[in-house]
Amino acid sequence: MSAVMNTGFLPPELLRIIFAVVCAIVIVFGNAVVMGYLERKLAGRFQRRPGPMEVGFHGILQLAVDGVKLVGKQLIVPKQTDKVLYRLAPIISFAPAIMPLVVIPFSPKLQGRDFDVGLIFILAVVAINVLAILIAGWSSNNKYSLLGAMRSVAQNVAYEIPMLLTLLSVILVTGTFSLRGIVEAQSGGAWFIFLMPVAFLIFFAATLAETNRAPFDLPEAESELTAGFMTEFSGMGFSLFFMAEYTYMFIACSLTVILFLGGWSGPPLPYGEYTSALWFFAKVYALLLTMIWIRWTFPRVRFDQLLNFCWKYLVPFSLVHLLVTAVVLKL
Amino acid sequence: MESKDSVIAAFKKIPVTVEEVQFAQRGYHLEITLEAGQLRAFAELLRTGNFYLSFVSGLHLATGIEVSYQFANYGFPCRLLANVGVDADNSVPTIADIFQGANWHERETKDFYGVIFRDHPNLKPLLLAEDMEDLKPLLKKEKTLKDRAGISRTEPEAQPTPAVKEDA
Amino acid sequence: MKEYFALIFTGGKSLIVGMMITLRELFRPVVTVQYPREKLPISPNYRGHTILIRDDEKPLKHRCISCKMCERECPSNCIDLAGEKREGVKGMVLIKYRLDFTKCSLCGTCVEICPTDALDFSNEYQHVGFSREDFHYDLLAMVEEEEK
Amino acid sequence: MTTRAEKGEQRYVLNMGPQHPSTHGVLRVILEMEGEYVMDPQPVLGYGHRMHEKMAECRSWPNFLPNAARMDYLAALIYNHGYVGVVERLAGIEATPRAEYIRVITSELNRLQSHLLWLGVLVLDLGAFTPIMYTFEDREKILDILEDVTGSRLTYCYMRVGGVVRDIDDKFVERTREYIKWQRSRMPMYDKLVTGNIIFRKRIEQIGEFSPDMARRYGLTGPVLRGTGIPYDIRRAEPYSVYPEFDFEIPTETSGDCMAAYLVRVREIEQSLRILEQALDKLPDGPFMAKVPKKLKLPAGDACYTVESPRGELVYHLIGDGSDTPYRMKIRVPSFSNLSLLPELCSGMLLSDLCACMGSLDLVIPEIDR
Repeated sequence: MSAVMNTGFLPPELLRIIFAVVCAIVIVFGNAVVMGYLERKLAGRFQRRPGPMEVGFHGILQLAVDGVKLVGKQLIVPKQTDKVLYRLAPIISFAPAIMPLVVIPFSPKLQGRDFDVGLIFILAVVAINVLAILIAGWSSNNKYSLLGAMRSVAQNVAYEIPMLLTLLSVILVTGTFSLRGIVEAQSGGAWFIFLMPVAFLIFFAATLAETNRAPFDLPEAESELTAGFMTEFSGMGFSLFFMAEYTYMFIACSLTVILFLGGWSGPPLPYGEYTSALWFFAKVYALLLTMIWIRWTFPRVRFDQLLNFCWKYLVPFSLVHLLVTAVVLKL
Repeated sequence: MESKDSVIAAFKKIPVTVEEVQFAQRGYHLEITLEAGQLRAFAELLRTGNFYLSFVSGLHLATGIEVSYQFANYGFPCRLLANVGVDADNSVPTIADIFQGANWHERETKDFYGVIFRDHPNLKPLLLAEDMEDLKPLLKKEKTLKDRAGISRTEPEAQPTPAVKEDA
Repeated sequence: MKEYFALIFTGGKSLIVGMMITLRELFRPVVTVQYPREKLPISPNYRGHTILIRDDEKPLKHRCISCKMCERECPSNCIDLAGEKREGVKGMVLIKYRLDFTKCSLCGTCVEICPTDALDFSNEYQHVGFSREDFHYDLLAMVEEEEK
Repeated sequence: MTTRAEKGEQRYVLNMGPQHPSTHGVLRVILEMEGEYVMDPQPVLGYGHRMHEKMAECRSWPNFLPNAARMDYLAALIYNHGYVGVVERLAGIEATPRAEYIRVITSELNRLQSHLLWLGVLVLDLGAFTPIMYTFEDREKILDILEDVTGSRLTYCYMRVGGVVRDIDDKFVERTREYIKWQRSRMPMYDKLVTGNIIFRKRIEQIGEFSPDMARRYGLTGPVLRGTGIPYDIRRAEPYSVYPEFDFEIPTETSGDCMAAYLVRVREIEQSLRILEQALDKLPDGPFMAKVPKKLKLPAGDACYTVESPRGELVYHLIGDGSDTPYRMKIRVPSFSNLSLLPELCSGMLLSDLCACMGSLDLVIPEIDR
């Protein structure tokens, strides 16, 4: 990238961005496949059963086969649904999922474009998903989906606040919103998880709720609302939601890694500039596995308990935490 | 109402014929025959004790349809079966407002026997479909009907029960 | 205020304990059996569909004297058998024994009531068919096939 | 506070339809909802109605046995035991002591696998997918043991008038003892994984108030009743078969909510194990089938036989008229009365609590519809 290549009519910077977006898409689909496979295999293993074994060696091709099935399925649009919004919802949910990957610094060299407001950009983009779920719930004209959509709006709005507050305590220390800046601030091995473990826990709980996962998966509560806002979607609509959920999980975990686990920093590797991305992916996938682990252990929280937990426990604690960091910084 | 005898004593107030029955042979303690008019008073009396309604079941006899109510007691073993003859227009007063559990039992008995429970909250079919209202499946045909004597236990000595006693 | 914090610690501890259990279960061997590849041994007393017992001493290779006791006693009358009188042979000869397994409730009345103990349960549990008739088993044909 | 109705907001009707993940069978509950709150749940029955009582009137005594097992497939042996008991009581036939012991042993095993399935399904309704797989692992062990002696795994036809079809051998006894040890070692794990879990406790505690008075008015029986503090268990209140010869406690709770029903059932698993142990120790020898005429004709008269099924009190009321088919057979099913209190219990509750309540009522729908 550094040497000026003869790029014909395209300015090198634009080429770089196009290449980054292509990498982002590859990561999104790769992550969806890997996560889908890991989720089924681990879910099986937790329940003392082997998980998918039929297709390919130990079910490796299971996700590919599922993809073909989902793509092949007929797109059924129920009669009284709002046609335009019904088709738009999955797209609105999945499209913004790719944008944050351009900003995330996988390794010192591997980063699409570093904004100095990278963090705010990611949060803004992730917030669109709430809108998509609301549109999906409203447009599929089904009482269960509407209930699921209402729940997810309240849940995402509620958990945005502790997430931002804990972010602020990190920003207070690093002083910059640029993701690269945050990671460099932790490069000396002083990861923020050691400085503020409580902030890490609060942030991780908030991301769980943001991505509708584990004990907070009320919007698509199987046993009450059949499949929540995704009830009326089948085929590609459902698979877009499915991939969007995994991509948002990936983004949430990578944010946690960048903020608290020191991004790409780790014991040096050959070609450090590029290969330290392995540390980044290792940490992200460790967090993703914990998310899966949590999902297959705990029952679902009731809706009012979910909000109580946020307003009575997470928000006060993150406020106090913010105060404490501010005071400590001043000393 | 702490013991079976106090229960029998309490029944003296509403004149009902109470017959004490051998539990080992019949599976319940008291057999009571009532008129439809006394049913509500009987239920209210039981409501004061520690009784609960076990079931309401119909019975199609030659002499007409009979409804039997079985109550049992949480405190001491006292299971009683009250048989009530149905009034002329095939109806019996409801006890759904005294024992709310009777609501569904009565609806089911109406499904199967067509017994009308007077001023029952909603007497729509419960187990049968709405359009099968007058199916009344458990009513018997003329020739298989028996009267009360036909189904009551004749004394064992008079007619030795065909079953071979286990002679171990 | 006190139970506010107590709840956090007890709650947190119970969450951790729960996760430790699933983690321990994660590394334990798999319990389930991969059905088409591995098959569990079926207990000999398993009640599959009824069959006529093969009995080589008997001329007809089975003991049924087509007395139709089982046909009469079957609660869901799924047995349909026919016998005929052949000269020179004592008693009836069974020519047709059809069992409609779609209606059979495996109650075992026919097996118990048979005077010559000609019936028994098979260990067959993999019933596959595309139409109802696939489950109308012809027990007489099954007994005769056995000898080949 | 002004209710929503006054503010002109309508209630909407949500259909927890015949096919819904948490009704475990074909039950439909019509919910009048205000937002997330269920204002008036009305169960609609009859989707699985097969008119067993009419079938009983047309079938001879031994032929009704497969029906008895198909009313409540989770307690088939207990339903067999009830039917066979009422016929023996009317006919005056005595089953042999060994047969009675075998009946108690198989019924307790049946109760255990029903409670285990209930435990897994309740936690599944609340959102945890893993515990049900562990309870299924335990349950498979019971099904294998019962398959060996009865020949089937779910709907059994094992008991006959006067005894049982096949004797239990030493392999059965030894496998059952092994199972008892295994189950006892598993219970602490369930305690830690489910009972101790803060999320599970918060979803279950103080949900649904079953008061003793409500129990009397609705005819509630079974573990839910014992959760309200009334120690009423047919095996102790009206002992039948050989239950008086075992000593076991009746676990009761006093708080009368879903958590109480949960704790009672979990402790009942331990009690059933204890009964099994004592029954295996005192198993007498002798014939397992009494001499009963092939063509059974019962005298006229009526008889009742009450049995403790995992969901409550099961009563067979049989009226015979001397022929070989009953004149009238009434089957009182516990879940029928247990479910009838749903409208009073769950109005004003959240939707997720309604699922928790229905889970703790341990409903089996074909039993309710008969």
